[in-house]
Amino acid sequence: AQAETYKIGITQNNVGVDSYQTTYEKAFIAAAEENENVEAVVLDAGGDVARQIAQIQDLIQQNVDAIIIWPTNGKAVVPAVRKAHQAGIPVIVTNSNIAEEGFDFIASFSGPDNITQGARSAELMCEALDGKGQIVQISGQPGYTTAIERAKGFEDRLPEVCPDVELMETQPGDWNREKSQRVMESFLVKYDTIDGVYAGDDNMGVGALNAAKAAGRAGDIAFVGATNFAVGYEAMARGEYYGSIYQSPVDDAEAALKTALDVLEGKDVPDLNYFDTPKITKANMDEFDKPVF
Amino acid sequence: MADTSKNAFVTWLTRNPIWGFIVLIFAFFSFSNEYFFDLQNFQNILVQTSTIGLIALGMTLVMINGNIDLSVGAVVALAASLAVDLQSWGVFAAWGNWAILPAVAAALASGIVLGALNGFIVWKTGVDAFIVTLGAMIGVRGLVFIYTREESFFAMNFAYSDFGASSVGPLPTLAVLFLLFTVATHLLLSRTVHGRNTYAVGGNRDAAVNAGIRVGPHMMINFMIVGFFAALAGVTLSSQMGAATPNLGRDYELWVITATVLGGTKLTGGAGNIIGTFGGVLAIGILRNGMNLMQVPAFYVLVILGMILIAVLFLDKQLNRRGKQELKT
Amino acid sequence: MADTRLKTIGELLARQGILIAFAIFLIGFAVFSDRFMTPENLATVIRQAAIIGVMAVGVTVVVIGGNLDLSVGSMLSFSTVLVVDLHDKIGPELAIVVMLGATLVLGAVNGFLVGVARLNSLIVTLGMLSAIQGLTLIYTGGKNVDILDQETTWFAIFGRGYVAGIATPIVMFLGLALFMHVVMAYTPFGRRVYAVGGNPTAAVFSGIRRSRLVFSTYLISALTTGIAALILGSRVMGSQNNVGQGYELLVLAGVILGGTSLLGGSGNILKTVIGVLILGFIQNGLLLMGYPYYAQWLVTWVVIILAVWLDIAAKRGRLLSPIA
Amino acid sequence: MMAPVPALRLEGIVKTFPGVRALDGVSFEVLPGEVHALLGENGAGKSTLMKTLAGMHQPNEGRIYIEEKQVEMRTPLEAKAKGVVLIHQELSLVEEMSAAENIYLGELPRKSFGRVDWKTLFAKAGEILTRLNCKFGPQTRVGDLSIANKQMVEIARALTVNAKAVIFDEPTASLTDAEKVVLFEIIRDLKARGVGIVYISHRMEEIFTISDRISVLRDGTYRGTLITSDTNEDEVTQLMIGRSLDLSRNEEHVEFGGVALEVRALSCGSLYRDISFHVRSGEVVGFYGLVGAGRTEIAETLFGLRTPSSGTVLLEGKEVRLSSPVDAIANGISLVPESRKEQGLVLGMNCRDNITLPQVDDLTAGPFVSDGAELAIFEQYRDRLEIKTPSWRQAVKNLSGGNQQKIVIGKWLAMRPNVLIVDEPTRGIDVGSKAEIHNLIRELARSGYAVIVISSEMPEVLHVSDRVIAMYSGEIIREFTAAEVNEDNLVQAISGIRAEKVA
Ligand SMILES: Nc1ncnc2c1ncn2[C@@H]1O[C@H](COP(=O)(O)OP(=O)(O)OP(=O)(O)O)[C@@H](O)[C@H]1O
Ligand SMILES: Nc1ncnc2c1ncn2[C@@H]1O[C@H](COP(=O)(O)OP(=O)(O)OP(=O)(O)O)[C@@H](O)[C@H]1O
Ligand SMILES: [Mg+2]
Ligand SMILES: [Mg+2]
Repeated sequence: AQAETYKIGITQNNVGVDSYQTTYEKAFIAAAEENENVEAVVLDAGGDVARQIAQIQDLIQQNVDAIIIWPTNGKAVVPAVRKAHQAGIPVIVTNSNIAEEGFDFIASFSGPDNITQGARSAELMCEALDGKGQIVQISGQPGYTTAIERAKGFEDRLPEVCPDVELMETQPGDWNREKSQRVMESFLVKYDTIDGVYAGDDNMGVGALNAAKAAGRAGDIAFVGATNFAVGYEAMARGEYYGSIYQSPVDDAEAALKTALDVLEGKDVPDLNYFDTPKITKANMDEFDKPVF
Repeated sequence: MADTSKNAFVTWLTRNPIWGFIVLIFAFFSFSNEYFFDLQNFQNILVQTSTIGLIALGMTLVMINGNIDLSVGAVVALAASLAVDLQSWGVFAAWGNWAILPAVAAALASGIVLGALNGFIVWKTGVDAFIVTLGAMIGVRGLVFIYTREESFFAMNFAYSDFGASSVGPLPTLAVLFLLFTVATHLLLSRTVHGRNTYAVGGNRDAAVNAGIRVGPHMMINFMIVGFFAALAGVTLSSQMGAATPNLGRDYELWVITATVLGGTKLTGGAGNIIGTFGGVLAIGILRNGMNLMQVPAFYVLVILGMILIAVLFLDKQLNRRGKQELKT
Repeated sequence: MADTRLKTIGELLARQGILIAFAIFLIGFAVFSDRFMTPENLATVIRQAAIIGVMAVGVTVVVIGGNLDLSVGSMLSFSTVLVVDLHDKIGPELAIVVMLGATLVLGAVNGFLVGVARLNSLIVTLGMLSAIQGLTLIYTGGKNVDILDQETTWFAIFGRGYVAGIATPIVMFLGLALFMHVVMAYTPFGRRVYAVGGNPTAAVFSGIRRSRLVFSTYLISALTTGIAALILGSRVMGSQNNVGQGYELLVLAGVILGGTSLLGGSGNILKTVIGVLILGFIQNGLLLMGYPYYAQWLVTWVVIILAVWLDIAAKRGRLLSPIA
Repeated sequence: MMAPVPALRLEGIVKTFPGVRALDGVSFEVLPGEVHALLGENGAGKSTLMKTLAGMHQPNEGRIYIEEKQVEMRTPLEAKAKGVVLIHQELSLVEEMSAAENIYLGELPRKSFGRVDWKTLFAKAGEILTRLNCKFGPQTRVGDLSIANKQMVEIARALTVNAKAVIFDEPTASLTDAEKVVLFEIIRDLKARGVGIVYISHRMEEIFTISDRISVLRDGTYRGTLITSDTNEDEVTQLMIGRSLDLSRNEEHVEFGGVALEVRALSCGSLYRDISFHVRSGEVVGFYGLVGAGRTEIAETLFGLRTPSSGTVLLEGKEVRLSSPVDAIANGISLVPESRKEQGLVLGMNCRDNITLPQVDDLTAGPFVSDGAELAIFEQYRDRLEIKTPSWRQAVKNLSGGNQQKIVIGKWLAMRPNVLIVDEPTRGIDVGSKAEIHNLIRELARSGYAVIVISSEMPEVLHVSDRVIAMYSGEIIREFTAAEVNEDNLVQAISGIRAEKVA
């Protein structure tokens, strides 16, 4: 039988803010275009929860077949998701999950596990410092799920794997390389010994690296990030950057679309559809393509 | 007679070009998008604009006063967090749905108190409202993060978000609330002594002082009003979402000011009205909704919105220029 | 008539309220953190403040001329992205020229709309804020841009280099501020900007080409934003599409902290420098003291208001405002 | 006969501003039912004294009595409550509000819920406006009113309370003769009801028409009080400025040069039509007419601020295009504009910079403005026009009204123009300076400038002009030589009675 055409709406978190999201969007559109049974409605919430909720309303209004949502905030979107659920539209959450309270209303989650990512970064840090040292953390923008989860995963795991590594201070770098560079400059003034820096993503990590290099202290410090960026990958190749977490936006986007189609076609899908985000260091970087962002 | 009423209408329209513009984009979206012209969608537009709209009502008063309030976005976040979090407190456990009431009351009170604080500082120190509220914009956001410990809150009680999604007759409750407050603020501004004094204080502060109007307390009241509206917007927004996040309301101040100025309120004070502000809010709401429905890519939405803002202003200027007899200054 | 040439010390101090506020903050931080007053830290703060500072120099001119420029934040994003992206494609020299040219074009659009078409500067520049942000995203498709060869490019001089032992951003910031101060305080052009900001109608009646003048103030703020983009791009060696987001308000805060009136017609570039530095030192000082970010925000709230309050209280000679 | 209790009495008032001792122990009283004129040069302290009375300034020393009871006036409202109303020299109105609201500003009648009682408001305001013979209704937006009508709204305010004393600070500066008549009726009416009136003006003829007594201030000190019926202009002037003035009309004969400015069939929409005239160098041409006759608009056109719909302008025989003030200035035209606050001054700027503003480009040493050159110009015109200011650094907004006007005049004289146009040049200027300005205008003319004087004051026009052009409603009605012109035919010409056009 001829497969019917599905109209799938997606509301993304904040496309302009970083390359990951942009690449994700491109990959999603490409995947949707490749599949002639899919008509995609691609929206961007611009980081604003309220706008995302309005977009969900608009999508319900348009009576799409399925909604994919990249939550700007895991808790705040729950009622809107519930509304879509009540309207009989299956909701697939992508990239970062919504709060537990909303699990009843979604068909599936597809994406990376940020808590695990944070934990893996802690393990990397541990490795890099041989289990002993003083470190600082530069976290993502306060109040955003990814930032919170990665920090939590890192902070919970660190004392488990190496109790002798001391996290001295955490300040937000707002996913912004320049801001992170500024924060690191102040850290460098403040602390005579810094053995490691954990940054919520490589973009910020490279900012911290910039600051340390300018102060001539980069050699003493191990940099660990997350979401491996091209600049992080290169710095790793040069041996300036210890490690990161490899996460491909293309995998992320394709997994989301596939999950949505599986749901629409009535296949059985797991509630939590994590795709793997492995550790990447100089030692194993050859196994990975250089990120395109 | 008919002729003069028609002329009066034309004059009114040239003085409030925003309404002409609304008709224009309304027609445009109705013809170019199948989902736009639909009662449900109109309700969506009203609900979606109600957040910015409520704040803009208060902002109109403050701006007519010759002041400005940049802290509204942060107040939205604070009030939303309070409203959502407090209703789940243990002390209200036995209250059932009624727990929403003290939570909302506390949220609204926080807005009024912060407004009073802004107003009091402006009054007593004489520091420009721009600086006072710019400080508050940063500081109140700090309060939000302290209170929420960076967490988002989620209303366990779906009655709260059901209220946000409920209807009064054919209209969504939030839209009705917005319309009611629009009318109330319009009456306040045009019919009451306080409202009239708002124009006096902004139009000519010396004259107001000389006439014995107590400018300081007067301005403080208007700051409290905008604080109240920002808090109310936080409450309605959080009831739409059934949740609150500490980053809620970022950039709102800019959009509120934009809508208010589009509606004809002068930054220098002394001029403006609620009907115009309502138009300004609606214009932005329709544009956003229409472009969403038409799936204009996000990047282009920014460019188009920016250009349209300027175009409306340009139109206004063209319509209201007195022609050749104007002095070339 | 009394001779006012005999200025009392009190009067002199009254004019410099903001300096007093500045000194108080510096002393306060020095007491609480022993790292604060080190030359190393002071240099770091000024270097960090340079980006906002350079922009604030230009925006001060716009504000003295009686207008606002809120578009500088997204203009900074645009210019940084452009110069960084072009750096690897056409080489640093051409990239800089193209970037400055494009930035000036944006400034000219602002200038035309506000100066010649006489549209409300707040809305025009808010509109431009949005439009330029979109433009940047369209240009990059939303991707970050990076300079690959960070180690050898001479472009590093703007953000990372040193001139006679002083960090280039500091030299550029203070040099530009000094230059602009001289222009505003001692040249006919500066005088005309004050006149147009103070009373545009009277300025036209005095034979000043108001449209052209306002236009040129926007060119200046675009130029300084372009220069800030050089520093930023070179410092980071890469750029996101939203690097400048929110800078417009920080820049304006610095300008107003420096005592420039939003009504136009008054203001002082050197005091803008102080205003910007106060903001920079607050951030840095609180970070050194180890406050969490939200506490920093609270303190910023208090300090901004206190600084301006001190400044105007000194000017009017009494603490509380005379508003009834 | 027992001396009546003064409605108002001031004793030993001292008021200082930074660098200025504006009032130095002034005493002053007003009896009920008297019109007490207050005279003095610009900056003598008249407005300051009255503001002290009305609660807008707090005196450093001195006492205020109302009906011999000592009072304090902490705010304008308190003063009003105690029966003292000040009608400001500078308009103090809210443009966006209706006339009625402005009249009752701060005391709008209320209904329940803080609502404005519009009916009462409009009724009461309407009544007062009718009493003032005003042609506009209480609902008119003040921004839409002419300056004269705005003044009437100010005056109407005084009639809302049961005032014991009403102070008029230069109320007639922008009124037409007809409006002036109405104002005087109001003053007589108030007087008849036992209200004490303080009347400040620089126009002698008004003082002698309306006042009962005259007090004189000079440099912030009290100089004495005269009974109006027992004195004359000369004596008052003596007291004010320490010398007497020659206020005769212009009868000297000068040889004029060639035609400096010629205007041919100039029209500008509905503002004025078919205007032709010429001015020779060395000649002063007066433009007389009612407010709204189109004189200012002609001046603005000549200064490049308006685009004429047809007609030509020739300077020294050559046709010129004047499309902006820049052009006009380059062609040697100066305009002292009608409204000093809006058009003439940058109020927040200091005195020196205001004066040098149009020529700041030429006062340079290298790329910089030359301090010395600027100061030299400032000092030259400060001395020549006797501008009273504590220093060149003083912001012009802190100068007295008359001194502000002198700054504007100084600014344009300093341009050494070929054609000088002055629009209402002596509005708010004291008699001494007025004479000085008149002399200056004549002196300038004699040294070869062509001068156009636009004025609504007949004595001024008669005094300075070699030729008078009378305008009515956008057209030139008649031209007079100095020999022909007199008050009667001038009045006749501008009242719209079409007289034979004299070429
Ligand atoms: N009838 C009019 N109504 C409103 N604005 C006008 C009118 N005529 C001209 N203008 C505006 O006023 C400006 C005149 O301003 P100004 O005198 O400062 O000249 P300018 O434009 O700077 O001169 P130039 O372009 O030659 O340098 C014109 O540029 C135009 O934008
Ligand atoms: N706010 C002020 N700050 C400083 N000086 C002031 C202020 N107000 C008035 N003065 C000064 O006080 C003196 C008296 O001014 P005032 O306005 O009383 O004069 P006036 O007699 O009303 O003059 P005019 O006839 O020109 O109106 C002037 O020298 C003026 O410069
Ligand atoms: Mg006076
Ligand atoms: Mg006139």
